[in-house]
Amino acid sequence: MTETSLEPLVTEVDRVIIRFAGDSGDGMQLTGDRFTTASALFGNDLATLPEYPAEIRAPAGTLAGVSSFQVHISDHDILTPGDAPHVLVAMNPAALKSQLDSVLDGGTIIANADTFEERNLAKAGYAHNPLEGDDLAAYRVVQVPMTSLTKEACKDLGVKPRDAERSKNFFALGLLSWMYSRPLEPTIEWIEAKFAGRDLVIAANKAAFSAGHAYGETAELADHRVIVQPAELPSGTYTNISGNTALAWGLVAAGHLSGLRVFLGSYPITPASDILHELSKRKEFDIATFQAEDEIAAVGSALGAAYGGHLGVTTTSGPGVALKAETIGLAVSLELPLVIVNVQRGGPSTGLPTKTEAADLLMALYGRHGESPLPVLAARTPADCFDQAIEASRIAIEHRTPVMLLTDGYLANSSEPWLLPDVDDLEPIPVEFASGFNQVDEDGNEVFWPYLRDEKLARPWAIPGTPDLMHRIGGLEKEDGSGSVSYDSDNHAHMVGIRAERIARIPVPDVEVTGDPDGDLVVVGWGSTWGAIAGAVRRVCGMGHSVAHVHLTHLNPLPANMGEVLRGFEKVLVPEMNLGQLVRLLRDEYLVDARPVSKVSGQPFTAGELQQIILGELGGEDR
Amino acid sequence: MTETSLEPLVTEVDRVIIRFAGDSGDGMQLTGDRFTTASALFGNDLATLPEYPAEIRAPAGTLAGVSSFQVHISDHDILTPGDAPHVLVAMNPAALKSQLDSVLDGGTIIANADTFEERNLAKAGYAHNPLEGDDLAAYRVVQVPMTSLTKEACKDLGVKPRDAERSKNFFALGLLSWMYSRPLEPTIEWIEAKFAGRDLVIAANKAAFSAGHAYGETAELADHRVIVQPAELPSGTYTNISGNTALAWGLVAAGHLSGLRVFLGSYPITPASDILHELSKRKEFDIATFQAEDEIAAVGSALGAAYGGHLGVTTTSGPGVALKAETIGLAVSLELPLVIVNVQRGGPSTGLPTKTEAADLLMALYGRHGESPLPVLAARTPADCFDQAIEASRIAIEHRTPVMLLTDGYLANSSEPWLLPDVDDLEPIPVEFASGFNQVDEDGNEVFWPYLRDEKLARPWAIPGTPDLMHRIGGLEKEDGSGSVSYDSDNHAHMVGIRAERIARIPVPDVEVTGDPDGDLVVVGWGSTWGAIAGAVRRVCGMGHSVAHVHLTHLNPLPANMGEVLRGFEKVLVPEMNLGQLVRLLRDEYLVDARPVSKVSGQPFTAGELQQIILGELGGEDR
Amino acid sequence: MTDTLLTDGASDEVPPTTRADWQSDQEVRWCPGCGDYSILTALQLLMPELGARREKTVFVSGIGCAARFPYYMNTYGMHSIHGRAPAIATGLALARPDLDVWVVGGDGDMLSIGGNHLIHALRRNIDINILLFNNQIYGLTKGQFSPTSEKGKITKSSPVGSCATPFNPVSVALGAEASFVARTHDMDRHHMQEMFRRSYEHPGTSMVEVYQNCNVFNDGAFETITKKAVRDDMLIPLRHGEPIRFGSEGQFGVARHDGGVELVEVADVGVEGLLVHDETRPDPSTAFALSRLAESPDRPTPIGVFRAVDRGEYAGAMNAQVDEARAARGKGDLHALLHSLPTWTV
Amino acid sequence: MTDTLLTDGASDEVPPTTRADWQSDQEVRWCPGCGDYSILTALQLLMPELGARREKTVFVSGIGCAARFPYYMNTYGMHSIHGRAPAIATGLALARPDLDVWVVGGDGDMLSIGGNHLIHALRRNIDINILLFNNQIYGLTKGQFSPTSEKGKITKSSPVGSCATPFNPVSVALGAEASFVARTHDMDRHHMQEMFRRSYEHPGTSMVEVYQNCNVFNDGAFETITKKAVRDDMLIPLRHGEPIRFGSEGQFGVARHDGGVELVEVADVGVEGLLVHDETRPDPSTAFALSRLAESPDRPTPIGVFRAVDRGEYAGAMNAQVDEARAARGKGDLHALLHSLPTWTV
Ligand SMILES: Cc1ncc(C[n+]2csc(CCOP(=O)(O)OP(=O)(O)O)c2C)c(N)n1
Ligand SMILES: Cc1ncc(C[n+]2csc(CCOP(=O)(O)OP(=O)(O)O)c2C)c(N)n1
Ligand code: SF4
Ligand code: SF4
Ligand SMILES: [Mg+2]
Ligand SMILES: [Mg+2]
Repeated sequence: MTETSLEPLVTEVDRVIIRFAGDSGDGMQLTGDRFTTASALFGNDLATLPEYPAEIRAPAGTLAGVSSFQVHISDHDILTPGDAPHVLVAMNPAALKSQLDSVLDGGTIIANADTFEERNLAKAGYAHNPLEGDDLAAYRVVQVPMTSLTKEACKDLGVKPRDAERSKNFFALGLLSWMYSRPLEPTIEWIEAKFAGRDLVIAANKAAFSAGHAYGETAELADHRVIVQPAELPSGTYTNISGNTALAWGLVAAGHLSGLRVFLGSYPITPASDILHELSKRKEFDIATFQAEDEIAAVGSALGAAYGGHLGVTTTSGPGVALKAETIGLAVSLELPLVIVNVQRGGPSTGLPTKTEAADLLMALYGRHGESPLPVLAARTPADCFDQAIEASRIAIEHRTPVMLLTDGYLANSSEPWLLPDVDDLEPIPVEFASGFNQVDEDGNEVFWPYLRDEKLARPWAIPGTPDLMHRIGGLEKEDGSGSVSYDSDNHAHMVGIRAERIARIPVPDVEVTGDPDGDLVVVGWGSTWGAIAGAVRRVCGMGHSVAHVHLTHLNPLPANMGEVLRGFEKVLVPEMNLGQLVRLLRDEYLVDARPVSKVSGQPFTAGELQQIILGELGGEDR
Repeated sequence: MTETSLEPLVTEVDRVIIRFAGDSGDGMQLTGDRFTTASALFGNDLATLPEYPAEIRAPAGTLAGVSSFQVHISDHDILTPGDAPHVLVAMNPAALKSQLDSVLDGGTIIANADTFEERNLAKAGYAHNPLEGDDLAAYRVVQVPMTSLTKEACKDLGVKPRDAERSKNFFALGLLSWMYSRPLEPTIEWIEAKFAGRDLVIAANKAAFSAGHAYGETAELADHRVIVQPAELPSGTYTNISGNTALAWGLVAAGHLSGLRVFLGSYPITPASDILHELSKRKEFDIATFQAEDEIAAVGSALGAAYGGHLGVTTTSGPGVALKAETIGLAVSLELPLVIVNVQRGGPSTGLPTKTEAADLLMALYGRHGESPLPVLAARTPADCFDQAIEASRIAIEHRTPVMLLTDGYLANSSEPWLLPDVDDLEPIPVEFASGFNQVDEDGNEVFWPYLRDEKLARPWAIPGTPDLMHRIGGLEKEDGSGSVSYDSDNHAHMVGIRAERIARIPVPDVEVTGDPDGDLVVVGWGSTWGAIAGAVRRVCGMGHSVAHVHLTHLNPLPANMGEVLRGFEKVLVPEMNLGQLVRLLRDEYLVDARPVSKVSGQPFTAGELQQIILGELGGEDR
Repeated sequence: MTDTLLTDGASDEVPPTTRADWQSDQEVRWCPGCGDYSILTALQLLMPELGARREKTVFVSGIGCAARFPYYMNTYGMHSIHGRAPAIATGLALARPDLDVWVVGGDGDMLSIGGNHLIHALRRNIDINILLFNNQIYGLTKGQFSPTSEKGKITKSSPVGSCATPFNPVSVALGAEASFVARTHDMDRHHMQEMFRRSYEHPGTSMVEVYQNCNVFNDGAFETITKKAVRDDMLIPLRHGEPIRFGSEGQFGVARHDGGVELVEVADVGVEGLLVHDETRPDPSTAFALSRLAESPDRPTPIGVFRAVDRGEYAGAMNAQVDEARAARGKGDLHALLHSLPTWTV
Repeated sequence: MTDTLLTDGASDEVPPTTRADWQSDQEVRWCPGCGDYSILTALQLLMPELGARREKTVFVSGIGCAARFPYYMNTYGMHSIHGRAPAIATGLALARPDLDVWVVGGDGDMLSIGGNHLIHALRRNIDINILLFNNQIYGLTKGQFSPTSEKGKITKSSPVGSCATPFNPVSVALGAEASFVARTHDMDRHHMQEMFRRSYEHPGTSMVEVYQNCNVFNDGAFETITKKAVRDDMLIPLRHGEPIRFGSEGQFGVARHDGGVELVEVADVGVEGLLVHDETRPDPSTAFALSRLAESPDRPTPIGVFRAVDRGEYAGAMNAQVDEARAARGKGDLHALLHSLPTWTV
């Protein structure tokens, strides 16, 4: 597959990347979301990338206030929200200024011309109007007076002009829907449902939407009309899902599969809060959500619930994980099931809270005092968050251990079509609570030993309320077996070893080598870089090069075949949204000269960037 | 130097290892301490190893209640508190039972015979009296009815028999003082000073002490009398110092050398509390100590004080560091000086709070979210805690960064003779507060940029109260230079890089290779393993083998010559009191096949253990 | 489903137990003479009387001498980490309203590092019983001042005296919307048991402050009020519905004064002049005033239940939301959830 | 030594400033209409009147919308991490008693994650001025309930209503031994300024609760009491030394009742029957009772200074210990310290 040139824009293309950008108040996330849904229903494959400012409402019209939503639609399966957008919808000068750099040369810019007036230009830092003059000579510029056309469309509805203005994003949506032949029904139905009871709003939005669509048809935009055919995807039913929603649903599914109540102890933090919000709405699934006073209490309450026999979960982002470290260490010592979700964001400290980054891997592995190993997983795509939430829960329950699941801000908020699984095909998670004595003491009495281990080296999950099994656990070192507090040296050495061993022994699937396994170069990734790496490798292989791709979902323990796989390549490249963390692990574990490719800019990798890097690595072709 | 055999015990030996053991209430720490001081004043080189239970007062007479103190005295310089004790003083059956395993075959056991009666034997889990029969055939057993002799010695003093009994540790001390020809004066003076005002106590303790001494002379113990001559140490004035005291004094010195007030924000935790206690007594050195409500407030207050221009310090142990992680991340982002001391203890979780371990290295390096690098140092001996406290403060102040200083429970409580430095020889720590504008803005106005960097890439330390320099800092990403909040991608990438670079650039001294640099094997260590490794390497080299020793004080950044040094050896062994943490770092950084030697039993390595391991590594000799 | 496994305490008869049934096999490891012993005894003796079930009882604690408590009870127990017991107990009690969840901790554990969890637990009113062993010192770490140590206290970390005003735990609790607050002391088993029973019976979070002697690091801290010889004149028992009166001869009492309360002689004001104690006043102001009567616990000090109001327990409300959701929308259907956003079929 | 570098505010004349001097060059980034704007304006206008020095003034905050405050003041400032501002300010104020240290934070920042630091700061009484912007919601994270949200509140994280009883911040503070507690609201610049001035002048920790409107996620939370039209009848100004009286005609008042206080009509009880407000009562019980007058801030609610007592500031005491040590033992001599344990010479 090669880069699609949009010069000139032809009637049928295999894919298109559109970015909607405007002021935070302009409703760009909603517009992008609707366009995405319509495209999904139309049958395209797609991927999205929403971005918004850290402020709730940054000052209107400023660069800081720009909110954007990128969507990539195609007639074949795609892996990322795309590199440079083919089309930029700029609702104001600030949107144009902040996004222009990313637009593909020769791409199209659709600007809301009404907003390119003095005040807004000044706020965006433009000395003159870029729509006039040669600034945008490299692009195809379409100026549409969206605000006034929207007002015009609404003028007979009894809507106040100021209110009418608010519907201008639906004008843009209508226009784009015409350009890309999106179905109109879903959006109209959605407007009616969403604003039910607010008739004027419904009327205005529908009027604006139709007006936008009509504008495309009537104005001289004919040569902008493009068709992206539905993609040939595996057959089945699809929905468009974001990572946070998928993760929440994965937890619902884990509750369903285990038969346990899910107890979520959480404290709001961007970009993880939506998992809390989603689960709070799902009480009928026997889900309890508890908003704690802080992250320490959040994980503490989840641990308490786990002790009580529930599926204890806590969701947060980096700063929250830092705060939870001591309690997670307790969970390691207690050997109780617990799922900790870290939706990573830009750091250190408060950093870039609304941007993505994946720099918490080493913290996940090593961020606790003492030797306190735990399994670490990472999801690769929005939909994969569903699977990994189940996998994390399964490991936690089966092995009685806290498990850390890593996602990131990009996965959390972006979306992709998800081939819905058949619920009956999901594998149940067996739960066995201890129910009776498991040992005979010196005097021949039956007793219960809370640290007597099974073949997986897991101890019994003996929940309060069970007759006869009364026992005490705690963070002090305990004698293996009996669980009594023990300060004995040999026992401590033994227990430290057992805790390491039982995690190391957790079975994880071997890694697969994709791309071309016969070359010298392998690109190894984890987490959300999967799409960009897979895309880049696909492109490079398409160009005739031999490059392999290995993706790690399990970061601890590592797959058994990983060392062998790595040693089959001369060069190992590890792209990460950090300064090189997995690469440290690989070097340390396998003594291979893996080299980091870092991007720490709050943005995910694009396939194009990685393509260039891989090509450079292969010897400089195509640079 | 070879292992001294004590069979038969001769009149002059080059070194002896004595362990005092008894019930927590028996005053063993004090006895050991006094014996140590007397030995120090006598001129021996020495090293000590105190151990006590986690309970304040574990039940009297039980194994859990045993408290012990090991002291190694010698006529030459030594590196550790010794492997197996030559002499065990057992004040009760529990002490004998719990400590016997460690005593050297053929060693001497001095037992307080009075306590070997039914109740105490039962409490210790002895079915019969081990002093009778063959149990102790491998040892030279000296039974002394210490309790009754002490009571007897006190009977005319008007001391109640129960009170008199309490002085029995001084009887033991007197006896040992006779056996090893320790000077008596220092102890007598100390008794008088310590119990000033409590005349009966003074009288009883002195009487017991004399009685013990006399007993040695009059009883048939003549063949137990031993002399360990003073050691030939570098000339100068010495004091016997524990790691915690040395560390506290190092902080006092750092305040003195920088001219800054030291502000210690701390929350009590074993084994770090004594640093807080010691500094609380040193107010005249312009030291403020603040006991905060928790560890987070402790580090927060230290950071606040640092912002205000003081030398901000926080002291804690593992669980406390876990709690401080988020605030340390803020300090990384603020680029302010801060010293964080972690006196490591057995983990995970509450673990073995009174025992030693060194399993927090990876947490020190990676235990925060996002990319948040900071310098990490570790002290090697009790006295070295003084030097490293100064070094940590120097780096923090000069480079405006939080610095993590690692010690451990063993260093904290054990002691060694310390050749006192001349205060005037200590290098001053230059402090420069920003005092004026440092930039001109677009309009030609002078302004202050809080993130304008010097040649070390450190930003100005501009403390509140300074006219004109008003500025705002915070945990959000900021524009390099101006320090304004910035969500810009390129700036973030730049800042993440700068934060890494400025730590990586901190100059640290090259490592030295000791032992025999010409062999194939190098033993690499950090922290308190120094003594045991150095001792083992010395012994093995003494046996004619070629083994090198490299010790790392700076764990981040690593010394520039480290890679080259390591690559000069075929085998790299890394003994650590954890499951292998430095070894991960070395493998990762240098791709050398370094291998771990782990001991995680709450006890420091002994030189003997390492000697065996090294010999094994060299091909199995002497195993 | 947890329900299937567990006996439902409500339906069965509770088998009678004795003190021995409540004693675990662990050796008790407090210092000889520590006040913690008498609290333990009081509770172990009380449990059979309460008709509690061992397997339905859980003790959760943080770290400290007091926090060793769970090891000694033959129940379920968790000795967690410093300060976090109320948070962990919160999760447990929310998850398992069928259990009796007790929290035990020291003044450092509960009011220093754990202060926030304590006040939030009180505000939420989840059904847990919190026993705060106040010895005005950090015992386990060998004697530093605590948030209840008196100003000027000389300890290892305050060699010339601490500079901080202490908390009054009862005032803190009342300021945090506590629905049940009581105080007792380790020298009076009967009174302790009465308070523990009330705490056990209270629906919602209950906090009992227990004055506890640490004979090693803060010996005699409460001696001036709890010693047998002075007790009658120094402890002011609060009894619901009765005028607040004390003294060996009942000669003293408590009356309202200037918005607070003050000590009076009954001879001066008459019994009618005394404040009649009412634990159940919806307004906590009088309870608060009573908590201020003794500036520090070396003057005449009220003990007993300061406040006991029923204001809706949290776990019940939370679990009711789950039940209501299921009643309204039926048991969740995973298939339907996955198909709840727009879908399309290829 | 820091002293040499710093101007000593006490000795020099303070140069007069204007509002503009206190405005930083940063664009203010709250939502249009947010109550935070009026608080900022009130303070920026007040600063010149207080005669404060910009370089001696520091604003420390945590995270939240409110916590953006320091960026907008042309003073020293630190936007720290969520909940920790009181702890950081504590260190700063202990280190530098010459500074005016202000802490700004939201109800989540200060009472949820930061609750413990807040109550300990109040208890210790270090000279910091804490402004708690209470909008009864988490603004920055886009609308979850906070510890001051009313029970039953419907938010993103409580779609069928929160189950928790809220804190009353004034009660919490009084329970935590606060020496100064006041309340004001974002609709009355003059009153805000009066409270901020009092907070500034108070020696010790002062807390001012500011009812603040979050027009995006919790619009109108305090409308029923702060709207101009109803304000006279719904806000009860506390004025030291005056009978507590309010209403457009002064027709209402507050009187003592059953240990608490209650609303009365002046016509019924007469002015003599009204409670005369005394901020300086050593016993906080009346202040506490006043904090309970309105069960929630949609009924007649007291504003003003609830309590202002001088009970010894912490930093002064702590620094005096250093001075005393130096007076008694002389400036520390490092050489002597190193030789203070037994030494021997080789
Ligand atoms: C995170 C953490 N910080 C500090 C400690 C050390 N520590 C253990 S118990 C304790 C305080 C004990 O005092 P209190 O809670 O009053 O209990 P007491 O021993 O007096 O019963 C402290 C500071 C710890 N274990 N964990
Ligand atoms: C450790 C941590 N946890 C959570 C967050 C996310 N967070 C930021 S502000 C905030 C609460 C905001 O509410 P409030 O303090 O009331 O301030 P407001 O925005 O309403 O002014 C939260 C939960 C964070 N930044 N850091
Ligand atoms: S130290 Fe004090 S509180 Fe702890 S066990 Fe001993 S006497 Fe009890
Ligand atoms: S979200 Fe609310 S509190 Fe935050 S800036 Fe907007 S209006 Fe103000
Ligand atoms: Mg205590
Ligand atoms: Mg708020």
